[in-house]
Amino acid sequence: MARMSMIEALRSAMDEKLSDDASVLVFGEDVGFFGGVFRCTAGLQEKFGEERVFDTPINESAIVGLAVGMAAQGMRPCVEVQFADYVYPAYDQITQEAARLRHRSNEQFTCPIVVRMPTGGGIFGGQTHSQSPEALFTHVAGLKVVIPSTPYDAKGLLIASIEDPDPVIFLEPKRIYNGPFYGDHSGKSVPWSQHESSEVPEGHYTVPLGKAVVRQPGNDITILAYGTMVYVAEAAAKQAGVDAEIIDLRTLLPLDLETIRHSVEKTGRCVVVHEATRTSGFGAELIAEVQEACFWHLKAPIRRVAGWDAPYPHAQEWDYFPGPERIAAALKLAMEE
Amino acid sequence: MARMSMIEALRSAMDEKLSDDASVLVFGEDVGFFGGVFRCTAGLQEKFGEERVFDTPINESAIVGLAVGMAAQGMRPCVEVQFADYVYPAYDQITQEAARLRHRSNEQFTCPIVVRMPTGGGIFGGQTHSQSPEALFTHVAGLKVVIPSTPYDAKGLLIASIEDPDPVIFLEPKRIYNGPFYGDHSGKSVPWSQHESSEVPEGHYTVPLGKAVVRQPGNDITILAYGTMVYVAEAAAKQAGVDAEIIDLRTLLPLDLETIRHSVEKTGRCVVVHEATRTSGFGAELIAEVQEACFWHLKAPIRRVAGWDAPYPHAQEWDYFPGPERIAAALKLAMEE
Amino acid sequence: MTRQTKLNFPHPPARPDETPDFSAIDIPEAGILDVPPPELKAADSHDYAQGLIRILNDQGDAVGPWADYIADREDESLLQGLRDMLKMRAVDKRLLNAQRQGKTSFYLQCTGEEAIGGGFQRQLEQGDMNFPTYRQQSLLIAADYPLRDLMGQIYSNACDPLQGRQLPIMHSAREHGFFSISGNLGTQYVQAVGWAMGCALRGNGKIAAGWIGDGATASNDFNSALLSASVYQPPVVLNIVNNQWAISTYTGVASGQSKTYAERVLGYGIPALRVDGNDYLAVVAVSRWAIQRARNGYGPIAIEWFTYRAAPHSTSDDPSAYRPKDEALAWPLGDPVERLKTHMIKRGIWTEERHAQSEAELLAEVMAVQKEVEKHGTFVNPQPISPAEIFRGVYADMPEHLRRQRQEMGY
Amino acid sequence: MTRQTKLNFPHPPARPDETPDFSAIDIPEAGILDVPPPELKAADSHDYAQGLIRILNDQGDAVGPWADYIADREDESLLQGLRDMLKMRAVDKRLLNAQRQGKTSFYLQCTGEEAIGGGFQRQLEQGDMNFPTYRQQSLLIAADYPLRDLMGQIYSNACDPLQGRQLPIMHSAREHGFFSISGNLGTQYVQAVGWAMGCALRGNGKIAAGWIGDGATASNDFNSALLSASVYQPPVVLNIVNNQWAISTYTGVASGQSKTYAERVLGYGIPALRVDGNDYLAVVAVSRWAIQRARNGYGPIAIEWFTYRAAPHSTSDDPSAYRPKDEALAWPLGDPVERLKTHMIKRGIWTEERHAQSEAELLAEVMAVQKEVEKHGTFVNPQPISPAEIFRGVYADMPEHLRRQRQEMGY
Ligand SMILES: Cc1ncc(C[n+]2csc(CCOP(=O)(O)OP(=O)(O)O)c2C)c(N)n1
Ligand SMILES: Cc1ncc(C[n+]2csc(CCOP(=O)(O)OP(=O)(O)O)c2C)c(N)n1
Ligand SMILES: [Mg+2]
Ligand SMILES: [Mg+2]
Repeated sequence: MARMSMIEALRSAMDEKLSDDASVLVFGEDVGFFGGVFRCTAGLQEKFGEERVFDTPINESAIVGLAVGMAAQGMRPCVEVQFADYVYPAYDQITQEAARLRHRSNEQFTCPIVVRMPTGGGIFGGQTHSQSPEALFTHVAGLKVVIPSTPYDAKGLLIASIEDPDPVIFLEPKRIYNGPFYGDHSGKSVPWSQHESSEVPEGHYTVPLGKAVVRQPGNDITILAYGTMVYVAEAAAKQAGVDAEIIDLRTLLPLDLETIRHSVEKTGRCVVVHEATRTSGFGAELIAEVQEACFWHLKAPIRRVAGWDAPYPHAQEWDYFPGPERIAAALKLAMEE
Repeated sequence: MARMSMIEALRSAMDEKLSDDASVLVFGEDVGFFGGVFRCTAGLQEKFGEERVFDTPINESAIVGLAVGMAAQGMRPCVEVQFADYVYPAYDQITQEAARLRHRSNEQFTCPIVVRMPTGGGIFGGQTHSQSPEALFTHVAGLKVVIPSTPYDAKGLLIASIEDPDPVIFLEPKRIYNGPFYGDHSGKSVPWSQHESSEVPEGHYTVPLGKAVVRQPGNDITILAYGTMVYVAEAAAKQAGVDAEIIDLRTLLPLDLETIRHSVEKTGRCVVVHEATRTSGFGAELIAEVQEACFWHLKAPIRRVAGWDAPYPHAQEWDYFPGPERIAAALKLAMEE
Repeated sequence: MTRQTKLNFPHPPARPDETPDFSAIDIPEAGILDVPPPELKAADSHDYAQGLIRILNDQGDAVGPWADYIADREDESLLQGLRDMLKMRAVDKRLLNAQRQGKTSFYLQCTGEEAIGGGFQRQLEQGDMNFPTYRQQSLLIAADYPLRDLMGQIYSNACDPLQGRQLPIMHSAREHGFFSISGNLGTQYVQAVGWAMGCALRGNGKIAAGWIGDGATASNDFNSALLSASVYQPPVVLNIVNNQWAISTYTGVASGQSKTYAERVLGYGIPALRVDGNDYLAVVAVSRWAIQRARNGYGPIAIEWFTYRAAPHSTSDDPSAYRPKDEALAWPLGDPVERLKTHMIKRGIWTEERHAQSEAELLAEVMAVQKEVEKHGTFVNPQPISPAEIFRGVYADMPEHLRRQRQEMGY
Repeated sequence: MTRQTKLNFPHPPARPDETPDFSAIDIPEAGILDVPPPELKAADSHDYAQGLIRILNDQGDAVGPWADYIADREDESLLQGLRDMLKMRAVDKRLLNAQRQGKTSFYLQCTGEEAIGGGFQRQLEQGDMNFPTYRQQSLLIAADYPLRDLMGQIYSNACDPLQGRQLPIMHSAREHGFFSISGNLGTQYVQAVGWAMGCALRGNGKIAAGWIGDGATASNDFNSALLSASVYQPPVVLNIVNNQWAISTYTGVASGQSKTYAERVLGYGIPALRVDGNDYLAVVAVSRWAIQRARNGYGPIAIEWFTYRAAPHSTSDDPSAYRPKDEALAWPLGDPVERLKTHMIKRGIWTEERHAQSEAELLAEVMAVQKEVEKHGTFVNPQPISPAEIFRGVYADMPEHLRRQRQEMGY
């Protein structure tokens, strides 16, 4: 076991797969010689050569389009989009091509690609370095959508994603690349090395896709969260003084409804949190499923705490971010009803 | 008053606005000389000249990108994307540019564009001529999303959209371009001329954005629908023999929650229907809002009837389409609970 | 002294009720362009990119250096080629007919363009991969794709290799070097480059071939593809089928001020040639040269096939609304079947009689298969594929929510 | 005799710890290219697109036909230009400093590229519109954009015209001919073409100018823009700032085998010129020519400005990880300020003393405004903008759901 930041854990996953599978390739903007603007691929080109790890032109559509062609032939490209905010030029190739190739060709061709991208705000990146576009992918049949919240999961999920036979959108919550974040932006930041989940095995292991995990057991209310918001939810529960069960979804599509149902049937209350804008965010899907699956157990409406329906602002970042206060307020509201 | 099909009503709206506002432009693939593959713009180039109505190269991103630049200068482009299935190359320009320009420039620049596109299935178009991508736009702050279900509304909503100061995604349910469709594909198709809502005024009028309409009053259950599904819902209610209140949303964003709340508080039951794939579809948002707004009035879980989470198939089209049987089954289920 | 700024709107040479007019198209003589060395660079390609490589002259003779280039085993290849084209026509004819009879929802012909896919495919090796558009069924015919599979898809019946999931004409035939067609124009072009990169990385000696229409060159994937090919230099042949129309839209709307599509490609530093696509010999010669060049590691190469879409865009289209009815007849490069036939007769390896006989035989062959395939159901007489098929293959393993949906459906 | 297919991976001439090496860059002599007529066509542009228009020679003299082209009222324009560049440097210096002190989250310099935006902007008219990237602040300086506004945005305080919504450096200044910058690379390029089409349709005599970096030419919006401009021929000047780097990525990864970006443009049938971007006189001359050409209805024109990004990509970047530390000093086209200063001294309209004095004055001016603006809050000493600002301007009229959210927020 080593102590790793999430960045190191992701790098270790790619290192592992580049080592044990010659068909794995890593490419994207600035990922080659330089090792990525967040350093996730640092050292990989030097170790594996530029035929395995290389720089691309600034064309996200080409990055994914090339990956689709390679994957159809049997390679396993794990590509980086520099920020999730820049994935839109590739939206056609991801949703119409990668996601559909297996089905439309009746499995003659498949598309085992991973599209990694840093997601979410909290780094003063303004509206084009802060977005959380997960719901734009969860609506697309054929995709899997994954988002880790710990270094351990990051490595295990990324290895599982690269090994998955289908296309995976792999969202990396950049606010917690270097340490957990409990939502107090003025507080001191804690590096991963001081957090237990930074214990990461050196070799190969996987965290299965499609399985949520209960991060904190509780009896009064269920909080559904993922990525950075898992920690913010933890802080909020403490602040609100409620005995919350916090579920870290880890995979949004396919969703682990069983774990969720189990919890909500127990608690009878549920709050859903995410950073993405509220309307038609992934929270809507969670609520739709939970109210249908657990209707007779619900003691109060399911509440959403999410980014406001506006672009992510630069200066008012912390007013936009669904921090512990807003979540705590929703928890209290849900408890009172 | 004239009798118009939806196609004629849409054409009449564009004709009206091209006539009364010199800054209105109409362009897209095959929309100029030929008048569009669905003939919505037939005759407009001849009438207004090719500086106002013209053909573009096959590049949806360019169509919208040009429109953004024009609109920022004060023009009002109303552009066509040939099928909603082909809007994805323009997704970046629509969601990151058009939707955000007003906000990010603090209103120095605005973006009054309309992006028209035929949506939905039922014409044996297979997976790339049948999609319903509305939820991919309702998640985007800054956009409005409109979908008419009658010739009268089509004209009034399109005029309102062209006159709106902000970007509007205007979805045209192609299955009902020429007549209402009650979901029985083997039945005889009825032209609009035999339907009352085809009475369309010749001149200028608007149907306001953001306002739903109760298409059929009822007491037992509320059905939320839009586009083609309004008629299918009507048939389903009849088939199930329930006294359903059918709300035609008309505008999905911003949503007319008041009309919905009013109805569900009365009926206590709700079914949401759409053709788009179920997971993270717009139905999820509707359910999330309704359960929050009407929780204490709900007598049963809100049910969704939607496209399956798979690409829209060619041969099994009618197994995929959420037809009257499936909706009726959901209505009965909701009534029994 | 200021001029007025006025926008430009490209116009076709003639509209309905006007006389077809191709006088603006410069048709160079056959045989005047040489065969460049495989090292050909973009900077040295202007003659090939602006000119038109032709072998068959107006008299039906094969002339010039490109004719010599394919002089070996030519007879055999021409007999094969003519057969491919005649078979293609028979298939198109019969399937158009089936659509007219309401037996399928949709069809789309490649009339006038049969030489291109046919001649190209015959130069490929097993394991090479085409990334086609919906108008390259001639690749399938020349790859000897079983007619039963081809037609099965048109009828979306039990013979359909794709089990009804795709629109008719959107074939997928991996074993026959034919990538799954997408309805979204352009996307396949950059995928072809990715596939070719895979070939180079594996060192398997295979190549990829991208296909795109003149209209779709406007798509952004065209840029993605050319740029990526220019940067990484994989073994890919990038074909552009310029058939003058994109549904109702004249090719000038896609080309803008570019003289030719091949010229557009040169800007990326990729060499490009323009070829008479209605000249089967030219197709064979340039395809052979380009494929060999790519396979031998000289990097990407583009070919603009200059041709004319003689048929309507599809069965949903009526071209008489936007172009003169008899424009196809006026096309200065003629009809590929007629031209090859004339040449073969002149060459002494073909006769009018054999031609008529061959046409009849092929039509009979096609009709026999068609009849057999139609037994498994058509739109008029459907034998539905299981609805549960919808859920298979969305993922390798069906996730829980799809299982629930399938159950809800009753399966 | 088959060669192996091997992929190509472009490499910069030197990496950290290596000696900077620009020997592969061919620098033509100043003054050798003529001034083409405004009717210039793409086909006649190769010399301009592959060459390099330069006016200032190594001795600091202005030579050749392009020098003559701007001979009228030049002294005045040079004094202005030098002042613009010095002011730009002072601003960059002070704002970089502010970021180092933690007073703002982010900054990004344009060091080495000051001549381009400065010289170009001074040739525009009121009502013309630039569609810039984040590295064109020199356009704002030369448009006399108030420093208070410029700096207000850097500090996201009450002086920020965008009320904190945008990242510092992502300015928007409509009255100063500066379109709202997007973080998404490339998108503005096709919008510029759309704006220019609007100008033509209104016949208002205005033009648009698109700006893009060498790296971002790879984006698909570059294709959208060039194609649309080629088709519709609106009055637009399409600028490409080739500063050799895109963050850590060498320009060869964006150019592929294209010799120059200007050559890429020619493929679209749009004429293009390549210009020494560190030569203020060349910038003025070519900008004036191109802008006039566009305004006079000769259609789109592209300019590749050949320069070097002397600064790090941004305050988040450390270029010593991917290029030699002293590469900027080795750049064969020198520093734009130094070159113009040398020329002006030689010309007798400038002295070392006046230069030093001017630098000091401008720095003082900038610092004075900075001090004033900082009073309204910095990151170290925040004076928050109202959170309710988040909801204003999402739509013209605030819809109900945003009203509810604002309420939930407590406003
Ligand atoms: C992205 C996208 N936009 C629009 C369409 C609709 N469409 C189908 S075919 C076609 C014309 C294509 O013309 P061209 O590329 O010249 O091919 P051809 O039909 O002539 O073979 C259009 C616009 C599409 N399929 N995909
Ligand atoms: C669509 C998109 N992809 C990626 C990025 C991230 N990014 C920001 S700047 C940059 C490099 C741009 O280089 P270039 O165009 O040469 O401009 P320069 O910084 O040299 O002025 C990249 C990759 C982005 N902003 N947008
Ligand atoms: Mg065509
Ligand atoms: Mg650059």
